[in-house]
Amino acid sequence: MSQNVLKIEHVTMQFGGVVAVHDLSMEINEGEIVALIGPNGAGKTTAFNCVTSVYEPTNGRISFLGKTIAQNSPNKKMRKIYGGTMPDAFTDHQVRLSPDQVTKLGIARTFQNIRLFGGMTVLENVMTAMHLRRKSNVFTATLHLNMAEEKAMKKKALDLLETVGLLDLQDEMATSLPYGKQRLLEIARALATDPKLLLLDEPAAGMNPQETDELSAFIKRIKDQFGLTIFVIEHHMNLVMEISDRIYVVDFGKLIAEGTPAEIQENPAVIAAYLGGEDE
Amino acid sequence: MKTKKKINTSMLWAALVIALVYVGVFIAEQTLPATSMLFTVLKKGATYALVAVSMNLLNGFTGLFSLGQAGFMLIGAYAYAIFTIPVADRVNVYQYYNGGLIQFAMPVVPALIVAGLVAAAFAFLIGLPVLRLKSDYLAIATLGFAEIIRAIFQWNKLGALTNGSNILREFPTFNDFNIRNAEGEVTVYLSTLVPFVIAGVCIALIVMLINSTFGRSLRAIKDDEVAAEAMGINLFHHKQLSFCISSFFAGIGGAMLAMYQSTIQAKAFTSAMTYEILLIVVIGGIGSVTGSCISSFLFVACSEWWLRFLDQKQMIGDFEVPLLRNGFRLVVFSIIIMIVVLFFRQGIMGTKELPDLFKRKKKARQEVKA
Amino acid sequence: MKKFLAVLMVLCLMAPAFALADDMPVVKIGVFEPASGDSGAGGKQEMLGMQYANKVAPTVVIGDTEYKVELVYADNGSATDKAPSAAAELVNQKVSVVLGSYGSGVSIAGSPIFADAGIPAIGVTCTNPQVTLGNTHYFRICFLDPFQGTVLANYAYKEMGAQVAYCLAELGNDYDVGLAHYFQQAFEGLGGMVISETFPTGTSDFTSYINNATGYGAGVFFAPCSIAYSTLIIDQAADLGVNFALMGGDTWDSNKVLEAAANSNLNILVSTFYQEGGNAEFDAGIKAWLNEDAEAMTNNGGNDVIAAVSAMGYDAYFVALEALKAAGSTDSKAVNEALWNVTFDGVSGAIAFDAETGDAIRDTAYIKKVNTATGAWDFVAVQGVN
Amino acid sequence: MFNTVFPYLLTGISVGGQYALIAIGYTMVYGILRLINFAHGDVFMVAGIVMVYLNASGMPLVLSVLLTLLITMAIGFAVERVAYKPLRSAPRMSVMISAIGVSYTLQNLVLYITGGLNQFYPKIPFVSDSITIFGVNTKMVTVITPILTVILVVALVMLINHTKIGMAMRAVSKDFETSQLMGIKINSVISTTFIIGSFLAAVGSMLYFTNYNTVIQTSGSMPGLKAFVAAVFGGIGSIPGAVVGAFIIGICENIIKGLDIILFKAGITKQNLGLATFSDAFTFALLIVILIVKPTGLFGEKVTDKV
Repeated sequence: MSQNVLKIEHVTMQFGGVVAVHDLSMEINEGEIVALIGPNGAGKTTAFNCVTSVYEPTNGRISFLGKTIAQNSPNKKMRKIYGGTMPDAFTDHQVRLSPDQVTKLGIARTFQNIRLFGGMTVLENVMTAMHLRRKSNVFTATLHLNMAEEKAMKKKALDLLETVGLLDLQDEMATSLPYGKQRLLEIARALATDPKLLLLDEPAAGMNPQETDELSAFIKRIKDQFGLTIFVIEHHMNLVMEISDRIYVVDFGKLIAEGTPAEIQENPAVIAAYLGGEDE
Repeated sequence: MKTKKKINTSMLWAALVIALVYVGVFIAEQTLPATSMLFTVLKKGATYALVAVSMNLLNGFTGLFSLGQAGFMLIGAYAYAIFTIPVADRVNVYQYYNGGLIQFAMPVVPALIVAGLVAAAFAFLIGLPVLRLKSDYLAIATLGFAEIIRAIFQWNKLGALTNGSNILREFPTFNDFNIRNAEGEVTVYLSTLVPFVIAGVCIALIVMLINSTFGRSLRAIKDDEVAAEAMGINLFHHKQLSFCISSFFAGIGGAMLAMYQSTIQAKAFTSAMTYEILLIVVIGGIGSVTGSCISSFLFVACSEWWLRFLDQKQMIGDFEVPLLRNGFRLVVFSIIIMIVVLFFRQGIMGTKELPDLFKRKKKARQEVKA
Repeated sequence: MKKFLAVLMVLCLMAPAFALADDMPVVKIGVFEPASGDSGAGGKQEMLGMQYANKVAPTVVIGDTEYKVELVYADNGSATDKAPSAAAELVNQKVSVVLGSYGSGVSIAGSPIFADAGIPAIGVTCTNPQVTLGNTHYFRICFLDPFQGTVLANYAYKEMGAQVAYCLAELGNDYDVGLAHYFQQAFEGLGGMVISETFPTGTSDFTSYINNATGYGAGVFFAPCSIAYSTLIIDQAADLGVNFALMGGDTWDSNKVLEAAANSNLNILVSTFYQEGGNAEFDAGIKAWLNEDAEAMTNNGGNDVIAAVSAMGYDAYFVALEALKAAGSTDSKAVNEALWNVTFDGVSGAIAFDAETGDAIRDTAYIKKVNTATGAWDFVAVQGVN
Repeated sequence: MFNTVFPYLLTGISVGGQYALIAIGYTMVYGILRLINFAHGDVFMVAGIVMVYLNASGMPLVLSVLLTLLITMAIGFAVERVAYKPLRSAPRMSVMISAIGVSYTLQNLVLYITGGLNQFYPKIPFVSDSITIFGVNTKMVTVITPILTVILVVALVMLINHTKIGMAMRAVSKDFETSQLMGIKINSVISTTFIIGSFLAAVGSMLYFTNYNTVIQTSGSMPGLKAFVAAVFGGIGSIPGAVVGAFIIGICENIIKGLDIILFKAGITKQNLGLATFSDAFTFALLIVILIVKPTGLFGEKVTDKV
C-alpha cells in the first residue's frame, strides 16, 4: 500500500442552515488519480474549497501528508443549527491553514470558473505561481539583484508552457486565449507551484470530445512527468472512467459510493443519483 | 527572440525621452527667469507625480482602494520638517513650545528617507487592522485613518514635537539646492532639477518593484485575490507590503511637498488632497506609471497656471469676456475633469507605459484589442 | 463625440489671455489676499480699501515718470497650502511690492516665495509675530498679537472683572492660536484662569464649546477666529442665552458680526485698528464709492459700514506708493530697501517701521462693542498695554 | 452629573437627526448601486445655497421652501443621469471617482456663484425660535429635528415595504441583474432613489442650516462624511441602521467635545487635555472599530463571495 497523501475525515461544511458537504470521509494515496463525481450542486467544489482552505469546514479534519490542514468542530452558536453528524473526535483544538500555506505544502488547484490573472500575459501567469518558492526578498527583487532566480523562473515557466503546448502564446494576454487553452494554462500555473497533489476542478468543462480525449492523455502524462497525485472533479464520465484509479460519488453532500470505475458503473445508488444516465 | 529585441529598442527610446526631459529641465532652469510660473508647476508636478505613482501602486497595481494618501504625506512632511529645521530657528518656529523637543537637525537626504520610513511605520500599524477589509470599506477606513492622523498631529499636547496645529517652517527647501557664489548670487540653478531627481529615483524604484516577482504577485492580487491565494501568495503580507511601500513613497512625496511649499501645516492635508491625487491617477490611467506622471504635470499646470486667466476679467478689444471672475478657473477645471472621467475612462495612457508608445503600431493595436 | 470633446478641451487650454497695453508705464502691486475660504469675507474687505485707494490715487510718480498703478490679485484661498502657488503667481507677474495678507498663516506660508524672489511684502492685518520675525522683506502696518492679546486680557480682567476666560481657537490657524496664546499669557499673568480649546476647520456646531465655557463658569469667551466662525458662535451663543461676554480680535470687526448679533442680548467686544469716524474724509469717500459700486457693496457684505481692515488696506496701498516714490524705481529690491525708512500718516494713525523687525510702531488699539439694538459699533475705549 | 452631560446629549441628538437625514441618502444609493455617492454631502450643501438665493429673491418663505425641495430633487436626479448612468457597466471604482468629480464640480460651482463668501441662511419662523428644556436653552429646531427625522424615516420604510416602487427598490438592491431581467425599469428605480435621497438631504439642510446659519461651498463635506460614516456604522444599505448610526455618532461627537469638562467636573482629570481636538477623529475611530469588529456594520447583511 502506497503512502496516504490526502485524508479527509468526517468533514461537514454548513452555510447557515444549508449543509453543502455532509460527513465526507475519503483518502487519496500517492500516485493515484481519484475522481469526485456527483450531480450539480452535490458539494464537490465545496469539498475542494475545504481542502484548499478557502472555506473552513464546520466539522471534521483534513490532513495532507500527515499534517493537519484544517480541523474544526461546531461552536456553540453553530451547534444549535448544526445539521451534520454530531462531532466528537475533533474538539481538542482548531486548526486552519490559510490557502497560501496549503499551496506551499504542495496542494495546487484549478478553478471550475477559470480564474486566470486577466491583466497579465500567459508567461506572467505561470511565473506568478512560482513566487511562493522564491529565495529573494523584496529588496533584492526590487533592485533586480535576483537575476539568476528570475532567469531560472522564466526557464521553468517556459518549460511548463511547452508541456501544455502554449509556448508560442507566451506573450498573449491570458484572457485572450480560447477557453480550452485557458484551462490548460490554469493547469500549467498550478504545476508551477511545485505541487505534490493537484486538484482539478472540471478540467474538461467546455471542451469538445476531441479536446477531452487529449486532456485525459495529458493528465496521465503530467502525473507521470511531475510525480503527482491527482484529485479531480469532472462531469465527463468518459474522461473520469478512463483516467481514475478510484472514484468517490457524492449526492446532496453525502458520500453515496466509492470504488473503481467498474464498480461505480455497476453501483445502483449511483445510477439512481444520475437518474440512470451514465453521461450526465 | 524577435519580440525581445523590439522591447529593448522601445526601452532605449523611452530612456532617451526621460533623459531629454531632465536635460531640458536643467537648461530651462539656467536660461529662463527663476520667477517663471513654469518652475512652480514643474516642482509641484514632480512632487505630485511621485505621490500619484505611489497611489497608483496601491490602487492600480495591487487593487487596494486606499484613500489615506494625504495622511501619509502629512506624516512624511512632518517627519521631514521636524528633523531638518535648523536648531537656531527652532525657538522661533516652536514659539509656544520653547523651541520644541528635538534639538538637532539632519541633512536633507537622510531626513527624506526617515520621512518615508516613519510613514511606512504608520502604514504598517494601520495596515494590521484595515487591510483585512474589502474595497469600499477599505477606502473609507483609510480615509478615516488619514483624518485621525491629522487630528493627532494637531493635538497641542504633542506640540513640543509637532508644534501643535501651528505652521512649521525654516526647513531646507528646493531653493536651498541652488548653488550660490560668495555674494549670495545663484550661479547654478538646481531647485527644479532636484525634485525631478528625487521623484525620478523613487519612481524608478517603484517601477522596478512592479516589474519584479513581487510586482507580479501584487498584480495577481489585483486581478483575482482567490486565485492569487491559491497560487501560494500570502494576501495579507503582500497587501501590507504594498501598503507600506506606497506609504513610504507617499511620505517622501509629503516631504517634497513641504520642500516645495516651504511651510507645512497639518490642516492642509485633508481628504480633498487625496481626492486630487486620485483624480490625477484616474486621468493618467489607473495602472500606468507614465500616465500618472504626465497627468500630474497637466493637472498642476492647469490648476495653477494655464487656467489662471479665467479668474480675471479679460478684454478682447472692447468686449469684456463674460463669466470670467474669481473661481471660474475651478469651474472650468472641474468640468474638464468630469469629461475625462465620463468619456475618457481609460485616462491618458490606459495601462500603457512609455516604452509601449515606441512599439510598432500593429503591436499596440493588438494590445488594445486584448 | 469623443474627438469633438478632445478638440474642445485642447482649445480651452490653448485659449490665450488677452491683455491690452496702455501708453503709460505700469507699476504692479500684488494683492495677496484671500478671496475665498473662511477668511474670504475679511480679505475682500481689506481689498476694498486697496481698490478704493487705487481709485483715489491711480498713478504714482516714480523718479520723473508717472506710472499707472495696477493691482494684481492672487487668491490665497485662506489656506496655507494654496498660498505658495498664489504667491508664485504674483512673483510670476513681476509685481514690485506685495500687500497682504489678511490672516497670518497664509502670510507666513507665502513669505518664503517672496523672499526668494526679492519682493517686499507689506502685511496689512496679519498680527502674528512670526510674519516679520527673522526676515527683512516682510513689513507690517498693524499691531501684533502679543500687544493685542495683552490689551484684550487687560480689558477683560480689569475693566470687565472676569476671573475665568474661555479661549476657543481654530486648529491650525496661526492667527487664532497665536492670539489666544498671548491672551492666555497676559490673562494668567494678571491672576485669572484660562481654559483654552480648539475646534477643527469646518466646524459649524459650537453649542458644545459654548456649553463648556458655561460649565467652567467663564466670565468672558474669547474666540479670535475668522468671521465665518464668529457669526456661528454669536448666533448659537444667543440661542443658548449665555451670561458671559464674547470677545474677539480684529477679525471680528465686521458688519457680519453686527448682523449676527442684532436683536440679541449678547455683550460682544472686539479690539481693532480703526474706528469709523476716525477720518471723516476717508469715511465719506469710501462710503460714496461703496454706494455707487454694486460689486464693492456686495464684497463689503451688503452695507456701507466701514471695516477697520478696509482702512488698513487703504493705508497699506499708500505706504507702498511712498516706498515706490522713495525707491525712485519699480525694482523690488530698491523698494525693499526704501521701505525701512518710509513713514506715512494714514487714516489709521501714523505709520513708521521698527528698524529691526519691520513692524509698524503702534501702541494703541480700539475697543468696540456691538450695540445690539442699533446694529452698530459703540466705541468703548482706546486701550494701550497698560 | 446629569446637568453637565445633558446639554451635550441634547445637541448630540439634534445633530444626529440631521446626520440621519443625509445618511439615508447614502445608504439607499449604496443599497441599490453599491456606490458611495460622495457628492451627496454637496447636494445637501447646494440645497442650502438654493434656499439662500430663493429667499433673497424675495419670494414668500413657503414658496422658497417648496422650490428648494423641488430643485434639490432635480439636482439629485440630474447628477445621477449625467455622472452615474453612463458608467452603469463600468467598474465600481470609476463610478466612485465620478462621484468625487461631481462633488468637486458642485463645490467649485458654488464657490464661483457665491464668490467664496459665506451666505447667511434665512431664519425660518418658529423653527428658529428659542425654547428651554430642563433648564437648557436651545432652538426649536433641536427638538423638531429628531421628531421629524423619525416621522420621515417611518414614512420611508412604509414606502419601501408597501408600495410597488418600494418593492422594485428592494428587488434591485437584492439582485441588480435579475431584477432587470424581471422587467423592473431599473433606471426609474435608481432615479427615484436619488430623488428621495435628495429630498431628505434638502429637508436635512433646512434643519441643519437653520441651526448653523452660514452656507459655504465646503459646508456639505464634513456633515456628508459624518453621515456616510453613520451609514457604514449602522450597516450600509440598511435604513434603520443609518438612523441609529447617525444618532450614535451625533451624540458621541458632542460628548467628546464636552469630555474634558465632564471629566473635570467628575474629578477624574485636573487639567484640560484638549480632547475636543478629536471630535472629528473620534467619529472615524468609531468607524474603524466597527469595521474591524463587525465589517458589515450594526445591521448589515453578510455577503459571501462565491468561489
